Amino acid sequence: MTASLWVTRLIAGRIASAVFTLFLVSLAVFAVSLLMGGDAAEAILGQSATPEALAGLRASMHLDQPAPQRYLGWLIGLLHGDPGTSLVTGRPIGGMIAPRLANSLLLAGLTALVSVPVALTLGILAAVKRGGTFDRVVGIATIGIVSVPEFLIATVAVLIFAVTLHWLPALSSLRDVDSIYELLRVFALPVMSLACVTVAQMIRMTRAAVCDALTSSYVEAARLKGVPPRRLVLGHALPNAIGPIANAVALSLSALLGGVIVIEVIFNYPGVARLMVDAVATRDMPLVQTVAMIFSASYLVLVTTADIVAILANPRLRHQ
Amino acid sequence: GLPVARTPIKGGRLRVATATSSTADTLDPAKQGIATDYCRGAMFYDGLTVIDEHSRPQMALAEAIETRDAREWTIKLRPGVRFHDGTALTARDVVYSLRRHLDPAVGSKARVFAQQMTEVRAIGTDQVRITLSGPNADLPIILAIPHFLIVRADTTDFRLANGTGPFRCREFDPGIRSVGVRNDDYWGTHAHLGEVEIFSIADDSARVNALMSGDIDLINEINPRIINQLKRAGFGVLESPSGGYTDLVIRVDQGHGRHPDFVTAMKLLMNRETMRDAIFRGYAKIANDQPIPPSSPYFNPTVPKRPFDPERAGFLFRKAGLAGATIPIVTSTAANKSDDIAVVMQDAARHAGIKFDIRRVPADGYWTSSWMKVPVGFGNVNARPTPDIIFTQFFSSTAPWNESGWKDARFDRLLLLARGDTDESRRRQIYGEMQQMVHDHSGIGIPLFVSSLDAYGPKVRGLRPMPGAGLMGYRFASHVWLDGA
Amino acid sequence: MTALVRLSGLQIAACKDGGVTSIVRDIDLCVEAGEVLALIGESGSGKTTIALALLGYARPGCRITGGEIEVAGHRIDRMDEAALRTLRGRVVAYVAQSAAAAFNPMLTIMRQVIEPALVHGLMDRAAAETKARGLFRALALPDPDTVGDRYPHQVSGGQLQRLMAAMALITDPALVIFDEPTTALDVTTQIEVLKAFKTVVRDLGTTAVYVSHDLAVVAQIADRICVLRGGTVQEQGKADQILHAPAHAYSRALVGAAAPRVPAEPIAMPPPAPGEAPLLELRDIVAGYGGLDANGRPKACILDKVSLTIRRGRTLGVIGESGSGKSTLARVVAGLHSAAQGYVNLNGVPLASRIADRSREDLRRVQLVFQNADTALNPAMRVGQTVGRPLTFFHGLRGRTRAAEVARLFDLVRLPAAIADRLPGELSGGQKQRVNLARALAARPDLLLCDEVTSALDPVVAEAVLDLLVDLRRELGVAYMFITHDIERVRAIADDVMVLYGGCQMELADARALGSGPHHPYSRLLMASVPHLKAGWLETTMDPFAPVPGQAGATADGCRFFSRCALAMPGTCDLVRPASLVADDRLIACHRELAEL
Amino acid sequence: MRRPRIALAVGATLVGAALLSALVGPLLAPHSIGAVVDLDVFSPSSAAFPLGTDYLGRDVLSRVLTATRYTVFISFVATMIAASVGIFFGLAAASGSWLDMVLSRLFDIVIAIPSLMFGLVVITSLGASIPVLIGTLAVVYTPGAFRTARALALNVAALDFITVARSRGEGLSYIVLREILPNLIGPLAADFGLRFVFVALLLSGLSFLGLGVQPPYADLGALVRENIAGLGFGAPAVLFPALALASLTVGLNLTIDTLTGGRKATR
Ligand SMILES: Nc1ncnc2c1ncn2[C@@H]1O[C@H](COP(=O)(O)OP(=O)(O)OP(=O)(O)O)[C@@H](O)[C@H]1O
Ligand SMILES: Nc1ncnc2c1ncn2[C@@H]1O[C@H](COP(=O)(O)OP(=O)(O)OP(=O)(O)O)[C@@H](O)[C@H]1O
Ligand SMILES: [Mg+2]
Ligand SMILES: [Mg+2]
Repeated sequence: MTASLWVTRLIAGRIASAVFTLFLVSLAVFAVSLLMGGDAAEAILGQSATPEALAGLRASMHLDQPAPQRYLGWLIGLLHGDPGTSLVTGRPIGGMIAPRLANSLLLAGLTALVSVPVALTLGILAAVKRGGTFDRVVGIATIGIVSVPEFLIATVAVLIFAVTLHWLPALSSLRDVDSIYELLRVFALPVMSLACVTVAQMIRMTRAAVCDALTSSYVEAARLKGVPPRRLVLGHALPNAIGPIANAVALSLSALLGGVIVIEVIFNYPGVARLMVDAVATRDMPLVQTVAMIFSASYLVLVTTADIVAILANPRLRHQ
Repeated sequence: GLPVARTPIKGGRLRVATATSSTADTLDPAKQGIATDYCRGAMFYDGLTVIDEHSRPQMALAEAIETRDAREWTIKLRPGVRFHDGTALTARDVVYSLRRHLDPAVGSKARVFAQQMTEVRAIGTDQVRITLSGPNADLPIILAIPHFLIVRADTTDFRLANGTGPFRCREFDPGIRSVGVRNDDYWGTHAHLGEVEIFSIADDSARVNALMSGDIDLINEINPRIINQLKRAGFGVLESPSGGYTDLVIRVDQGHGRHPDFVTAMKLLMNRETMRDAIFRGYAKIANDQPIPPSSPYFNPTVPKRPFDPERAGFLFRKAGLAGATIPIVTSTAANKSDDIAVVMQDAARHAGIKFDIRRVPADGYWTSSWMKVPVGFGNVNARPTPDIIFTQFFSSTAPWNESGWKDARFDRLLLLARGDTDESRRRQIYGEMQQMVHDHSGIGIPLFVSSLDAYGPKVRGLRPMPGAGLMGYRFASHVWLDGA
Repeated sequence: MTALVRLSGLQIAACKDGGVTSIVRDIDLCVEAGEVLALIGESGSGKTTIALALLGYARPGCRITGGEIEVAGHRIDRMDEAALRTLRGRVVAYVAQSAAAAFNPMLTIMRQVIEPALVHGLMDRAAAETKARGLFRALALPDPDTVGDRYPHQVSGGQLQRLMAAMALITDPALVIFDEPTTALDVTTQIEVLKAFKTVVRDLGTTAVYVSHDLAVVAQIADRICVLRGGTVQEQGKADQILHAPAHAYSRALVGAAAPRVPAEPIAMPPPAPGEAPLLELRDIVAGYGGLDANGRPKACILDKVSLTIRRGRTLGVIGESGSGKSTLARVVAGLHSAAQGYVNLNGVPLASRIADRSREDLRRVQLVFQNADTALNPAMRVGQTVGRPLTFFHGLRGRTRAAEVARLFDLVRLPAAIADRLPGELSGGQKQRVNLARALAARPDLLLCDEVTSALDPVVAEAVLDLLVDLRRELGVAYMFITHDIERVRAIADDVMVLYGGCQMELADARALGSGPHHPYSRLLMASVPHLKAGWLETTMDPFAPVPGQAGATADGCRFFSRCALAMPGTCDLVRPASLVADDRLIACHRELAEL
Repeated sequence: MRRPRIALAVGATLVGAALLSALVGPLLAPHSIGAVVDLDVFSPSSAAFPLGTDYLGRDVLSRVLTATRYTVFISFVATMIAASVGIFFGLAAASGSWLDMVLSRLFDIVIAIPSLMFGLVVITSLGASIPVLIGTLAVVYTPGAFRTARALALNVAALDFITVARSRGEGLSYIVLREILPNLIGPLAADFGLRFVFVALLLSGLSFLGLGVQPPYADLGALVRENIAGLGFGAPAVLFPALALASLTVGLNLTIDTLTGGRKATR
């Protein structure tokens, strides 16, 4: 079998398994949503739910259909690219999600743009100076930062940069952005807060991967060739750490898409995480399911991408 | 000093952040449920009547409302009113707007009120006849509740609002934001503001920080602890004393609540002063386990104040055979500050020889799965414009939200009597007696009437407290202006 | 002539847990320009440590604590890291023990080979690449123009070792250090690599330090030999003198271990009862990796119709070069790998092909002993525990009885009982291999599958382990399948020998008959490849890999050895699989007549 | 070497202080944890209230002392469960292909179910109690531990001594627990340290949802959260719980790092 065909097969296999997982996830999410108790009708009526009002509203939302039928309807729609309409707003779900997803991707993308280089630089430096003061300081600082709750980091940042200094806006509404400068101003605080959360883990994992590579015998051999330290790290150790680093970055980024609810709330940023919370609160199940699918799809896309990067970066796998 | 604008300035854009909003945000008056919805409703729609600062109904889209027996009402519509799309307001629109609440598929929150209206009928294009199932002198006030805002006939799509209100809806994105622009063809007093943007920031401190950083102009539901800080920094605080309360709900039809001594003892455990000072920092009025606030004309001052008396409570618990027992109490952030109220009571309970086991449950689903279902829990009631409404909804035997399950035939009779009576002094007397009954017998403990607290930026002018709710009873947009300075 | 390399009073110590232990003491050495000095000694004697000191390098945890190091006029012991960097790879170059580990798997070979020239700014890329290709040619590497574009895993171990030498030589260093460059290779590959090294060293006039534990190898290449033991020099002298008239007792032991072994006395076993099935019988085993094709053969077919029998208490030696399928054979028997075709009988009863389907009793009877004791012992488990586990697992022993049995086993493999509390990391290579053996014996097996159990050991220790195996066989009556690429070892221990090439059985013969009578051409090649303890042997022996001119590859159905066979008959051998010629004590798969072989 | 010893001393001191406070802290608390003792709120440090008072006028010192017990105890047990389950299955997955397939899918699904939904389901079906809380935290963090352990074990599972054990016919649990696990103690301990941090933080997140420690008690993260309004005027009520949490987690990780000889892979 030719190398490229083999790699194509390998990658196709990964993708197929991701798609299968996605299907299982849809089943699981639906099952969990049944267990959750309450439905959209109850959520809409809230304090004013009376039995006959409930029954009427349920009928009008087709909530009186049996669960498997609702699931199948939703799944078939999804396969045709139509996730259906929201029970609560009556709007098409695709249209509700699309702009929010774009927002979330923008925020996650900017955060990645900031945190990945920072994390890689610090992680690599710590690995190079492992055991030294710099390494220890980075190690303690990263643990210190992750153990501060993110809402505290975000609030402190707002208090300093928005309330006291008036340098940056406290909110990150997207509408008034018309220049790169504005964009930077608007995103500075949320990106900084998010980066604090993600950077720590990436630093630790990068450091571990580079450390592994640096203690290998090919690095020792390169050192005995007279290769200078910088080249030793960048030219010899780093290529071998790409796989684990890609994995670390993927995991951190997937956390960014799904786990930023606090940041979205504090900076009033309209992303998918808030949509998800809303959808769960209002028991808007088609919306919940679709957003959950997007979360797990993005998780799987990232993890699978990391796998594929690792495969492509490794000549051993590339030219089996 | 700085020149202070005495006369309102036209134009400008006001940015408002409320505490809650979600994809369930709606422009359908029937479905409105949170402050953000009510604010939007008040901007884009009008009701037939509106409640003024003395809790009296004033005519809005109705020019006159007449009745002889408080049962059959004739409403004459104001001429020359136009919807935002340019069509004229007719009786058909009013009939549609009132009758749609009866359709369960609409999911109206005012269905119980609409069900009183056995007939709603257009008489020509400018008159509507409403027939009630029984006499109710409060109909003009009922018509003022936000769910009865008037929409154009046959409207089913509420993606944008087509009302008659002082603002037109330019943008509405549920859970994100809405924008209203001034309606220059408005039939009544024109608003000052050119534009209002409403969105929400759920996090309390983020909301305050956004205000203090100058990003927004007006916020609601502020934490009373930061009022001094806000004032020092030059921000305004609007306190609106209201009849809203968070109440301890003891089911008298199940568990320990069946024992009247237990109920009384629980009420005696409420250290109302501490609650007022510690939890609300003074921005609340002490209440007396009945729902009519002192600001109401029907308030009965002769009901004896219930003291904080852990000793007597302890005696009553022992009498009920509960010495040393552990009482589970369900709280939730859904019932505003119920956690803190429960904690303060919990501390007092130790002195009464009883243990409270506080079970905090998620706000999500609280109203359907916990409220009125657990033996001891909490409820949260917004101010209601009339005693009739609050007694009907929360205390009569057939009330949909009879929180404590307390039923009293005499109370029900008195309610009907007062409702059909147009004589104010007789009503005051009847309502007074009903307050005493609730205080004595129902399973509801009302510690405090809580003030709404809003805060606003240095440029915002024209805010004043209105009864019932903060943000000027949700109608700030029609009154506020921005100082151009 | 002045010495190019001078070591005097070299001391190197390891710092561990606060304590300092001396690794190497009072080393005085010198190497003249153009001379090859061999450092020889058992594993752990400090050879690598001294070699690295010549680069001014001490492995992490170790420190050069005293002495003078001078190379080409540079006082290495006085230089700082930056100065050393300009020296390493340019003045002194190093060829590591395991080239497979020393090449970065992510970079192409050419990039790594020319790197020393580039980092020292000696030439530009194009010039370096041209020079590298010249070296590839000089080192007799196949495809010298394109081999540089491959990645390390795409070339064989022997080729990598030569590529590593090219990398060392590209800067024309004053001194090259070869650290056991052939130890990890099989005999045929070893010859090839040795030849290439010798040619280059001679042609370039390179000064070299050659580290090895194999005297026979050293005899081919060294001018002078230095014998080390326990971190001190035992004896130094001209190669001839050490090889033929060793003065020190340890040197004599080394020379003795390298001499050809007398075949073991055959062990008298009771003759098999009539009708008694052989202990192990394999019939037409086909095994490999990847899915099966339409004919039920694996995509990568590693074993092709292999049949053998081992009787109770007998030893079958399996030999063949690397990749010939020896380990796969052992794995099939052990149930770690399922055969695609054929069957395995134990005592005449078919064995299930997978472990999960085998009875515990069947598992007990067949025990596998791995080649590399380093990886075969759990580094986190005390060795007493390791040996005790089969006792519990198969025989239900616990507590004191188990401890007693463990002590007996340690005694059996000549290990002190006190060792039971140690972790594998605290044992020497030979000790580890004995533990490995003790664990297999603990099961009280009928058959031991020994997969290259002595390859990783130095000759003195390997001798001891072999002796032990012979003793055990006599004492316990176990049967062995003894897998190795070293034909000398097989001769010493086996009753029968099977020669594998490319997964096909080339010859099956009585061990004592090896070296006399007809043999398969491949068997002859193997026997000829064993280095002799005699200078100049390398020059006289044939090149095992040189394809016979004009002979291309065979078809899939042809003889696997076709392209390397001097006796091949094109038109027959490349097209048809040979049948076995049967003589009284041997089976030979060849198209030639017995008389021709 | 001197530095690791200092690090170990600092780490052990911090962990020791947290443990001590978890064990006897509530006994040392000068005030009852739920009692409103100050008319003012968010008051600064004073002789009567060394760490000031909180948003209701309760003594912060008493609350921090008690909260430490919950954070330490709950996070530790939950992390322990998550780590044990995740590690066992991670190691098991690394030694069997179909098992790997099944377990990987299963844990992918657990990751995919939004934790908000999951939390709600748990509360509605099981109610809120400390065992349920611990279980929930454990479930949320098991997949991560699984992934880490699996990645680490894949390297070990390929080694010969595992093959030796398998060829002996050893069962899965012996191979996982006795052969693979002891070789991964270092990196797994480092992973445990980091996971402990995440668990401690999620704990406060869940208490927001109603699943957490029930009033008047709280965990450290919840103390930070409920007093966040005091941040604007630097109230000790928000600073000290945050500090206590950070020093606990930093101390734990410092100890683990130095004991296991440096931070190795935490993949
Ligand atoms: N980092 C270290 N810390 C402590 N001891 C070490 C270290 N590295 C090597 N040693 C010890 O130093 C001694 C010499 O090791 P060295 O590698 O030089 O031996 P060698 O002769 O090259 O052996 P081999 O033939 O196995 O390669 C050995 O006993 C070894 O255990
Ligand atoms: N898992 C595997 N997948 C594919 N091919 C394999 C696998 N394991 C081994 N092989 C191939 O099978 C062939 C025979 O391998 P085996 O390990 O049996 O050889 P060997 O004779 O033991 O060699 P050595 O002396 O190097 O140990 C080799 O070419 C090897 O590359
Ligand atoms: Mg060595
Ligand atoms: Mg092998």
